[in-house]
Amino acid sequence: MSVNQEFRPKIVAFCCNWCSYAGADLAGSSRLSYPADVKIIRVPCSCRVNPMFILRAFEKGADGVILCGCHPGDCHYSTGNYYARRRMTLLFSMLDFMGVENGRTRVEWVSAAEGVKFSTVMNDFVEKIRSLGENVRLGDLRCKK
Amino acid sequence: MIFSYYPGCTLRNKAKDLDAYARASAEALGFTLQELDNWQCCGGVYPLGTDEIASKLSSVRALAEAKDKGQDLVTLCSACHHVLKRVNDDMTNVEDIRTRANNYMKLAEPYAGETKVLHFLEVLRDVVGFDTLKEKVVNPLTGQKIAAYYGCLLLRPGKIMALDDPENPKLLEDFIRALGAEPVVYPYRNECCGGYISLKEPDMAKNMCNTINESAKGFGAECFITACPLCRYNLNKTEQGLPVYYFTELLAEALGVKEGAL
Amino acid sequence: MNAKEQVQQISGVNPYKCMKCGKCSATCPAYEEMDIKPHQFVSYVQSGNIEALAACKSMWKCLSCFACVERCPRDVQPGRILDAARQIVVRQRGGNYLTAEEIPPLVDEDLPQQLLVSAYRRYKR
Amino acid sequence: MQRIGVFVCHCGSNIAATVDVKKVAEMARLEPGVVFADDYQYMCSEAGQAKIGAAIKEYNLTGLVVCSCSPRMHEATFRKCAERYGLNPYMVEIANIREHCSWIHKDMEEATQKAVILARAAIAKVNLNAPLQAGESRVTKRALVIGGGIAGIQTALDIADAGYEVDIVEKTPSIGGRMSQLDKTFPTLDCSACILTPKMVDAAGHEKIKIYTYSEVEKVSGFVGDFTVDIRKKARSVDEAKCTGCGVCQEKCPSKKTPSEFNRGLNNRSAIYTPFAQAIPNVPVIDREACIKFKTGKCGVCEKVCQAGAINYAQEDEIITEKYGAIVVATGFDTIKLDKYDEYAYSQSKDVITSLELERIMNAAGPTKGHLERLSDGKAPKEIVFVQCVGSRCSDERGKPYCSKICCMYTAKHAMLIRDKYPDVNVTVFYIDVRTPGKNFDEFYRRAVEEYGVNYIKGQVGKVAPQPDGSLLVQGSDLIDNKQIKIKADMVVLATAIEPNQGVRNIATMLTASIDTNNFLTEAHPKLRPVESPTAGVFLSGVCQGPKDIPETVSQAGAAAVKVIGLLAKDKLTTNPCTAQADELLCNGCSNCAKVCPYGAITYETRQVNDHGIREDRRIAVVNKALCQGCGACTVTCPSGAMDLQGFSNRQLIAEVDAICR
Repeated sequence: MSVNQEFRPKIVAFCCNWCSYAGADLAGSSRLSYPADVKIIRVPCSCRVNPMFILRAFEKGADGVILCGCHPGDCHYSTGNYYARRRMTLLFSMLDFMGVENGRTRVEWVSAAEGVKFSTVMNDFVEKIRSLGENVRLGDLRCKK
Repeated sequence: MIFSYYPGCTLRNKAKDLDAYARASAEALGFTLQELDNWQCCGGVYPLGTDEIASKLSSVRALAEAKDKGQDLVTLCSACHHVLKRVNDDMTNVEDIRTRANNYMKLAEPYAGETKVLHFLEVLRDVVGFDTLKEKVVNPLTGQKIAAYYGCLLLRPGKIMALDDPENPKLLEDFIRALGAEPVVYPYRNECCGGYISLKEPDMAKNMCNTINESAKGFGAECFITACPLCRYNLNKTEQGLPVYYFTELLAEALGVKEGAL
Repeated sequence: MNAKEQVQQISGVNPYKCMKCGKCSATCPAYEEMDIKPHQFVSYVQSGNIEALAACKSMWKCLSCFACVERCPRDVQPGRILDAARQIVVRQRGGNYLTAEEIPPLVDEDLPQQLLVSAYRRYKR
Repeated sequence: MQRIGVFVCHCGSNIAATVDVKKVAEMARLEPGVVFADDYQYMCSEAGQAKIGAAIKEYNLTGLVVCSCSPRMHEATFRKCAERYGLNPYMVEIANIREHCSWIHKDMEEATQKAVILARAAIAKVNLNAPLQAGESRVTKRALVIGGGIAGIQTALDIADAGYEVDIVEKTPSIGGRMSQLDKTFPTLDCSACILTPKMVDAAGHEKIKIYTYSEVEKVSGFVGDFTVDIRKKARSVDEAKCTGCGVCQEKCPSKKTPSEFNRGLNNRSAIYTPFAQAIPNVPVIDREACIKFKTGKCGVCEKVCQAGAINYAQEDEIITEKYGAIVVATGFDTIKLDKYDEYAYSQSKDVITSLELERIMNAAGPTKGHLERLSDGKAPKEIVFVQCVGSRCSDERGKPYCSKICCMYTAKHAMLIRDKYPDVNVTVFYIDVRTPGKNFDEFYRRAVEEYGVNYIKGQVGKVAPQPDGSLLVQGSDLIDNKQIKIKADMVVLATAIEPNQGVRNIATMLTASIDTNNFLTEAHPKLRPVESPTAGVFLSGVCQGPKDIPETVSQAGAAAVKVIGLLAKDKLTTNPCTAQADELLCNGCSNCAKVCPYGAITYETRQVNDHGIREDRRIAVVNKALCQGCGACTVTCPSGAMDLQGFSNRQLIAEVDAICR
């Protein structure tokens, strides 16, 4: 396998306050580890995540962006995650077209009770990003050191 | 309707009748079993080891041939059915086995579990339908009390075989009813007959078959039907045991095609 | 790879999922013939006592009927563990439980080919 | 420019063991806007908070970043602290360096590096924070309890006794729930009905409690303090005001072939029925599926025999809309279906029964009038086998992964009662573990063994085989003796796993309350907030939250009631100030935001704006702060970027992204 173990990707995870952020907390209190490459940003709901934020992350050198929300039907605000899902479907296919592989973007539903799932998802996502290597598209060269 | 057909080693030898009655009945019911051109023995038992590839290849070959023909693959013998269905499940769901098997086989197009494996009984139930079967019966077996013997391989593991409820199956009972006879339900119909153990430990197999026989007799059965030549062989060793028939023999009889089938 | 890891790898079973309920032993039709009982297969792997497992008689008595696999509430599949131990034995030189010379006297007129094929697969490399 | 203070918590060794806290503070000092950074052992302690206060004064701080545990844990603590020392509480941000960092990483260098980045993101955000003022909303002083079992009844009684109005909505024709089906209760062997019925009567007679039976919650809108709920009162076909509960209609009803839900299908009931004699209300319902009048138009016997003229075939479902300040979920449990466990022959033999069915058989009002007998032939059993953990503790898809918690104790109870009443009956219990934590629980189980001679065997049952003579051959293992044993039994009782009631998922969705993979409702915190749902104003009572026995259920019911009372006692609630706001200069009045708002919080008005000196009338979005819950759906949908969310603004989130990717 040609995975570069030295490569430490930058990964931004947007987590909704009610389900996924709590799921991440549960992963923490259950000591379920996942790589430190993942940094979480708390948002009230997955529908708060503007596609601009994701483009911005890639522009600033992120290698992967993951959006986590409540399971369909379980959104704290009833319908927010449906909006998020539709927006992201569109955005991800556009990003793919622009050369940011589909593997670098992901939407996952993680409930407050799913600490195990959160950790599994993050481990899996990081592994995927590591296998894809550094993201070279969209990056603003001025942001590179 | 034409199905690809995998007879297996025993149906070409000791269990020729299981095969012949099935083919004759199939024609009577309006479908054809078309034997695969190049089938090899399935090995009799499913290789459980996750690292065993070579012993699964004969099954993959059969599955891939059926795929090329675009047909579902029908089997009769419980053991062949068990092996083919499980290997097919591996090829569908276990990436490691799929990759390694395809690397060996070097098929024009890699095989990934596309073929649907059906037991002959599934064809009767899901394609022909037991209601239709009932209509086509010319010699109903009225009054006969028949115990269905499933054995273990036909049903287990339930998740993969997905043939029927592994603990309380109905398939053969419904089949018996369709032929006009009366099914006898007894608790040991899904317990093992001893299988290959009878070669070196014949007494063990005899004990098991005794239990099965006693239970079926106790509930009033007059005979067994089975789909497996090995089950039949073992059950036949029971002293004063009930007679054992292949289910296809009774099917051919009920459909009036028994004469001349052999 | 040590023997314990080898068994785990060949069987694909995680013995630590076992909750020691004994349902496998409750359900095994060959139980009386076995020296090491189905629920013990799991604990032998847990404790790494593969040598004893590989020397047991049980592996030649198992019917591969999958009753333990079907009914196990923890999806541990003791039958697979035993089969892995059997694999380790038959893959070694001289580990066969059945030789060609033994067969002729065992065969009778009705014996289905399937029986020989299966026994060969299970007992022999 | 902000003047930010950064406070890094050690959390004892929880953080400090894996994160170099001094390094985090040191690195934070280098960030723009930071004028002070320090670390301390327990930031949330009084001394820690005093440290924060002192720094606010000394360095004239305008914003705080606390690097500590999850904001879900202590954000409120630190906001209050800030407020106490004169800072707007919304000028505080938390960097979660415990749950999201120290607890999941092992390498000190790696964890420290991540903590620095998380702190950096929080600092970047605080730099853009603005003081926010929480608004106020009203509290409707009435509570709704969904489910009328012992959990719901107890919660309702406690709330009502504190002087607040409570409504109970119960799906079945009577309150009482599972407890009304039980014969005796462990560990004291009280008669279940004797202790439950008075509570049911109390609830029915309480001036503050209104009971809607044969009713279901259909729609929920609003939020804490101000929920609006639609309740569907299903047509009973019997006028509650007129019915005297004489029972003649049930006696005379010619359709008597419907399996009784209350008796778990062990016997039949009539089409017009009350589930049991002590039902509350004692008013029957007509099961329209079974009723001959409804099926064929002919019959009408009940109408003829009813002296009170209470039968009303034309009655229709009624929707009642009511406002509530708080909602308690108390939907309870059922036993799982056993169709996937037929190795125990449940569907093949009438003499293989569940424990709940045994409760009905043991009960004097049950199908056998309390006589222990086989349902197949009515004979008295001489050999009974109990099987534990049927469907519980299963990691395959057939069963449930959790322990159902109540089975060990009720099986000991059943075994003891049988041995007490029928000393000639042999009782064997197959168990995997006997779990009896609870006051007087283990003593109770030991009595079953030592005084009543119940035979406990460690091992599971593999197969139950019905025999031609009607007996059941139970094949199990005895792990202590290392034997496979076979017992010829007359009756087999399965300790069937319990699961949350059907329909609870639907209720959770209506309440936007979170639910786990096993359909148990999630609590706000597993230890510290066990009776609250993460959704404000929604509380949990009984088994809907997790398996529990009656004493635990009653305790939790009381606790949920206290939480409700605490909420209803307030006249106003402070609302979340993190609401959306439209920039009137950017808004073009396109109406997209209103379409995605789940609360109808956005309206439009024409307003005169001054756009760089040009005054003109424009159609502009206006957000109702009381209705907006701050999800942010509108902010993303807004094409002109006019809509933004306070506390989670576009600039703040982008600053966080930048800080992480830097």
